[in-house]
Amino acid sequence: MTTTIATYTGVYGMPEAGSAIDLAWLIPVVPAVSAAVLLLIGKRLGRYAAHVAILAIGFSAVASTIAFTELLALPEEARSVISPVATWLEVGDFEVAWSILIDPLAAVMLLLVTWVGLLIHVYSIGYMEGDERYSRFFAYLNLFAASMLVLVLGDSFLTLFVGWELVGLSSYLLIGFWFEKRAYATAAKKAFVVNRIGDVGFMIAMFLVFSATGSLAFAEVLPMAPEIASGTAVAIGLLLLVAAAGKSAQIPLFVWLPDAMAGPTPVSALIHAATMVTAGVYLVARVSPIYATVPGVGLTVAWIGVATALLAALIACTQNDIKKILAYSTVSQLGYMFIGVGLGAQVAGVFHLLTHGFFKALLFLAAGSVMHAMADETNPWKMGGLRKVMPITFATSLLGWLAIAGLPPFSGFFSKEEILVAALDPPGAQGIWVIGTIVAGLTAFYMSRWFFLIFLGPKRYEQELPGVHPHESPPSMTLPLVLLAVGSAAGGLLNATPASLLRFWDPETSFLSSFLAPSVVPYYGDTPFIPHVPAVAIVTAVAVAGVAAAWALYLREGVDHVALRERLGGFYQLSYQRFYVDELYEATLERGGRGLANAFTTFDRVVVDGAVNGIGRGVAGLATVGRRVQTGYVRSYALAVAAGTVLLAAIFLGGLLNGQG
Amino acid sequence: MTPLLAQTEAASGSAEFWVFIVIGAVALGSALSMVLLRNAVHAALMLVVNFFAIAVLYATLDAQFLAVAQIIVYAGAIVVLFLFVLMLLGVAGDQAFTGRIAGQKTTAVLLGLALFGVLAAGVAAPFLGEGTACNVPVEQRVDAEGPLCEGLAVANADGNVRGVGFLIFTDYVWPFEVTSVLLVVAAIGAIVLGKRREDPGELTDAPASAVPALRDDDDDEAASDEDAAEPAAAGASEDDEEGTR
Amino acid sequence: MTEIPILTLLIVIPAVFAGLIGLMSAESRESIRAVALVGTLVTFGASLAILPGFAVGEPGFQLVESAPWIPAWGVTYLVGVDGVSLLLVLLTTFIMPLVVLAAWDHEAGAKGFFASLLGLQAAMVGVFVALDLILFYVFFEVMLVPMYALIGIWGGANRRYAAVKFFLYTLVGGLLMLVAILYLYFAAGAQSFAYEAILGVELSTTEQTWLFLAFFAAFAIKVPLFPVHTWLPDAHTEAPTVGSVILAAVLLKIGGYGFLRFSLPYFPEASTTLAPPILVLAIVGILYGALVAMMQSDIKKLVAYSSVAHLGFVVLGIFALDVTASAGAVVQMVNHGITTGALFLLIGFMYDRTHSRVIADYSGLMKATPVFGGLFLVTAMSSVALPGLNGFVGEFPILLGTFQTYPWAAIAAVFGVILAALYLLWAYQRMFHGPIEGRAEGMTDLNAREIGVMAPLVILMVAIGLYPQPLYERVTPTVEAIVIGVEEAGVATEEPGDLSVEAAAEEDSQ
Amino acid sequence: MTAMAVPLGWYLGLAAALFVIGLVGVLVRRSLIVMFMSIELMLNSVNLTLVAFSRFHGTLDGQVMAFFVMVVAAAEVTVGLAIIVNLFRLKASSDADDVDVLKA
Repeated sequence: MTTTIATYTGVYGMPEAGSAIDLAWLIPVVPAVSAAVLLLIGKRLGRYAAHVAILAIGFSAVASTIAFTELLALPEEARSVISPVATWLEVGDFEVAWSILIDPLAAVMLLLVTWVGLLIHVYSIGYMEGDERYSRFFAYLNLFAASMLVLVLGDSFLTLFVGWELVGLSSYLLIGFWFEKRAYATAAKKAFVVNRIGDVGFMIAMFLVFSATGSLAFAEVLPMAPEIASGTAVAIGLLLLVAAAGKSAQIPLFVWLPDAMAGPTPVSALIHAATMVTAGVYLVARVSPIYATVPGVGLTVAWIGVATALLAALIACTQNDIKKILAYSTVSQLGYMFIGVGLGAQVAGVFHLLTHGFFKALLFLAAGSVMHAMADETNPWKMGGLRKVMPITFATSLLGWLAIAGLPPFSGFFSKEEILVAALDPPGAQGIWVIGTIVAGLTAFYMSRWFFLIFLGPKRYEQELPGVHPHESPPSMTLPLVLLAVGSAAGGLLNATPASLLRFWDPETSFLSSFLAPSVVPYYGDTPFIPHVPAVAIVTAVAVAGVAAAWALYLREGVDHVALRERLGGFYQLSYQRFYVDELYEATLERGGRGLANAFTTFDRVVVDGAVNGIGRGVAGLATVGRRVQTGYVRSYALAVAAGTVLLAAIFLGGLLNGQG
Repeated sequence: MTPLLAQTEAASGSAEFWVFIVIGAVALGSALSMVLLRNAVHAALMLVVNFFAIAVLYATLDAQFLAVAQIIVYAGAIVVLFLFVLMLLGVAGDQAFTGRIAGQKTTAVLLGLALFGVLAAGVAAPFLGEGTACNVPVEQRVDAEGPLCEGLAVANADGNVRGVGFLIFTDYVWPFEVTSVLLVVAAIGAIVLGKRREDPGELTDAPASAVPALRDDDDDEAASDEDAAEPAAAGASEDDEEGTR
Repeated sequence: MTEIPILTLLIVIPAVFAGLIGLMSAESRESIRAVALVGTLVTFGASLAILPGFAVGEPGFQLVESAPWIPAWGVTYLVGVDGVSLLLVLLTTFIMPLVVLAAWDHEAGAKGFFASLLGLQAAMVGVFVALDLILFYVFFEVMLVPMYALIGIWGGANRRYAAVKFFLYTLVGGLLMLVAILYLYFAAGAQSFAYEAILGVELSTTEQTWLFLAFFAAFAIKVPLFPVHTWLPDAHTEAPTVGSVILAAVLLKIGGYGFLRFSLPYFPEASTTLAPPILVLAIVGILYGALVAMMQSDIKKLVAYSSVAHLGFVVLGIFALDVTASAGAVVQMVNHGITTGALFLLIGFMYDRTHSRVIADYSGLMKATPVFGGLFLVTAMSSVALPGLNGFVGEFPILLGTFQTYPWAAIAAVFGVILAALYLLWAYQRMFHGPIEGRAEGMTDLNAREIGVMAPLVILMVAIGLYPQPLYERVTPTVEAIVIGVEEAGVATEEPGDLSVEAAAEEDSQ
Repeated sequence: MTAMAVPLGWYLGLAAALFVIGLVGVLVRRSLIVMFMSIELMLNSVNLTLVAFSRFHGTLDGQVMAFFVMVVAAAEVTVGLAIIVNLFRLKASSDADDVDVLKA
């Protein structure tokens, strides 16, 4: 039985003048302006560049919070507000304007982006200290924040798309920030191009939406969603899935995220954990009315999500790079969010998005702090026993680890359970619940491996190595860690009912569900929790088992890892080599593309140009034939004259004869 | 029967016919032999015979003035000039027929035959001379009032020369004057061309020695023809680049 | 404003200044280039003076000036502008001062060089404003001479081959067009060559098709469309920087302009029936151009092939016979002028310093010359049609509009967007990223003059990207009149698989 | 003399034959002088036709024409032979095929 809470009203009101919502267009503009300023005169600001950037993002954070409170004050059904700023494109019957849409979904995303962004800006002061392009880093961070805010506040597919591509640009700039190393530059290009492939899906979807509804603005398109022909709706849904897969690194297009670790760690934390990668999830949630009309497509989204989650989790178990492990973990957790939004449990998806934002950013920053202390060492096998040396990082990472492992009462448990519970009812989704549970176990395993190898266990690093002076990071780095740790721990309360932790899912009372209701269309409905207590128990048990397995393997002495690897043999290699996905793409797309390009280039040079020059040579050839007639001998000329005479005589005579005859 | 055949039986009786047949054959024979004889001098002599034959034909055609003119101008002057040049250049030697241009001979002969075919068809055409008095069978040429086709009788009434002279100095006086100018120009031209160049070097690319003693033997200019190109007279190959091109 | 023959002034001023330079002594290089700069600035000023007099919503021709030229044949000196040609004229007069500034240090034969530049400008403006077919044809051919000189005399290594190829290609196209013009002249009763006089003439479909193909030959070569494009890479690699900028910014637009001005209005049925094959050619141009660009080792050739791809989008927009697409096509023509012009200017600055255009010779330019790297990135992003910059506001309406009438064409073309990102970023990465090596060592960053040249272009890129309305307001009425003209006259273009639920107001009654 | 004992056609036929022989002579023989003679022969055959027509028409115009032809022929021969002599000076041969300077 599916119960829908507050139905999707599709009513979009106007903000009253002067309110924070009305001035909401400043939220993205201020960081954009500050980015421009930093780019132009950043060098002269030196250290103060960071402060300018932090001020800008701080303003956006405060403004977002005020807007959030104002939105809360509004009555529940009037919470979708559009404030137009200026017309942008008006061509023939196609018309799009720059305007801001603030509704519960956008407000929640605003808070995540701005506050996590602020924390990471602060964190970057310490992390990026001494970098020769210090000011440019903060300029790019602000540019990213501005783009993400444009994406979140976009009121139409097109304005969202503008943010979508600008976010791709800023991630290109940030991944390739240390472009001196060719590998990092290639990673940046790879990210941009793979995003671009997703964007093509987005554009075609926009064409379909426009030709079906005559407009691209959400306010007009979403209420008309049920009227769109189902064939078109399916196409739009799938194409948007391609777009989301490109941006949120799902199965076919996830290859760029692990390479994106080439960027500085704060970038990985902000962009590749908390904000940008969640854009795909936000998009699917935002367009839920369209997905509601074709649940089948939602199921495909969910299956893509769970498949990605499983694949990424398997790969993460054997990686020997603390950032790569986190990267694959992000891909995996994004898979979870896709399950949520795919199965119509958008609230669960967004909830996991928020909690993931907290604990994944925390883990990345912790990894950054560890690398900062260990001269950018990323191999966990060269660390260990950092518990005593870096207490704050250890404590905060502990909370982060518990949250992501999905152990109660931390935030990860609540959000992951909600998603898995949502997978119980919809037809054909039970399989997803099973795989989801396995992935939960795997997640617990590799995250515990990550945590144990770095912080617990024997010291596996030499003291005297140059630059290796494990010590606690400066307060500017540890303060964000602590705040994020609080978020990871308490995040669960966002959607937990105050009544009792066990009955923690009561749609009416839990804060997030009721708050997000007006802007999403949950088509499979949120089933009450009670009948699923056993399911939740199983998942938690599997998670605990994962932790235990990691403990057994990595903390107990005398475990011969080398022998273990032989026994695992093929599986180990398969997972370690990332299922050879990169090599597959390399062989097919790159080599194929390059081959085709070469073929066309030679075709162009040989055939097309050949034809042109051929004509030239042809005419020249004709000339030489003509030349040969001039033999130079007077008698051959005489012969020609004679032949002419005979011809003329014949013609003349013929004329006379049949004239007379 | 075509008019042509009709005319032959009718005319066979008269003396003119026999003259025509004999002289015609002589003319053709001499023409053919002129073309075929290897030795240029023999050819020239054959030409003379041809001219005489034609002169006789003029006479039979009541063109006595022309007949005489023919003998004086053509046979007398032009052929003699030919012989003179032949002797001067000493090229009377029999020349090989094989020209350098492939297929020239056969095409030439074919073309000749084709042309003859066309002309003959034209000449034999029935309409030629239709309706004029002379083109009828002999017996119809004389009717009641007297001979219709009186040929040149009237024109030559007081002699062919007087008739021709009268005509020249009345209707054709302008062409007459122009041709006289032409003759003068031709003469001057021949003299200029014939004159010896001051510096034969830059003109001739044949070695001075190869040029026969054309020059006046009194001036001994040193024909310092430095670029002693190989003698051009030798059968140069088809596409050889001539001397100082 | 119409008393002052402003359009004629736009043609005459550059010509007069060219003559002036012609009279000056060859040594005084400084004064020559100063006169050239003044000439181009005065023309630009005059062209801005058109704007107030130009009624925005008006689709027809404005500021029309006419004077008898060869009355015997009915040839009149007739000039006028409408929404489309206004933009292109402004683009020409806007680019020229920047071009002269960019060629500031040009030594060899400065007198001839700057004189040809100004002569070229006069001819280019002439082409866009001419409303008499013969006048148009004259300017169309006259324009070749200075361009031929620019490439042929001041060009690169085998400039002669490139110059001759460019000249012959366009000439052949032009001649075919001339035949068609004459046929039209006689079909319209041999009174006059004026644009309107010939507009209403009745033509059978076969006549239309043949005439359309003749005009198509001339304009397809100019665009350049796929099979006849090979002159462009040669012309660009051999042309001096300035020649390339003008070639890319203005000369390539004459093809697109010609389609909109002559092909569509004169031969509606032929345009409608022949649209699908031309769309296929455009798509091939887009994908083929991009793929071939990827493999180029010479950055200028890469940008030349990218022009083939970009203008493939323009032709796609024009022959989609949809108002949004065609308006987008016109704006994209202007954008391409700005963006590719800027790219060539940057390559020119680089070439002035290191005399090499081979991508592999450079590495780490972003570190060695940050300003140059930054500007190149912004221009590259505009070329790759990143939203927020001018490339996008041109390309998106084209694709959107094309999707309404020929969905298959739009879907096929949209993949060009990926290839565009691929080849440009790959080149950018090889030249700008990585450690400083090869010719990047010791390369000085852009000086004030060069930044001064680039500044207006970059500002324009961002301004058009954020607020393109001033352009669209003027273009849409004219383009709408043309497209609706084609639809009404042509066989009703049936809606291929119309997806719209409520009629997407295709034939909104204007 | 009886008028036209021999029909006009025959004279024309003879002239045609002579003309053709002259033509072939020009084309076949390599010696310039023989070629020249063949040209003279061709001219004569034309004269013969003129005279034949003159009698046929009963007017003397034909003969005057023939006369002028003769004059021109004379002029032509003088200049022609002068050229041949010059040519010989140049090439030491009077063979037409040696003169191919104009070969393209």
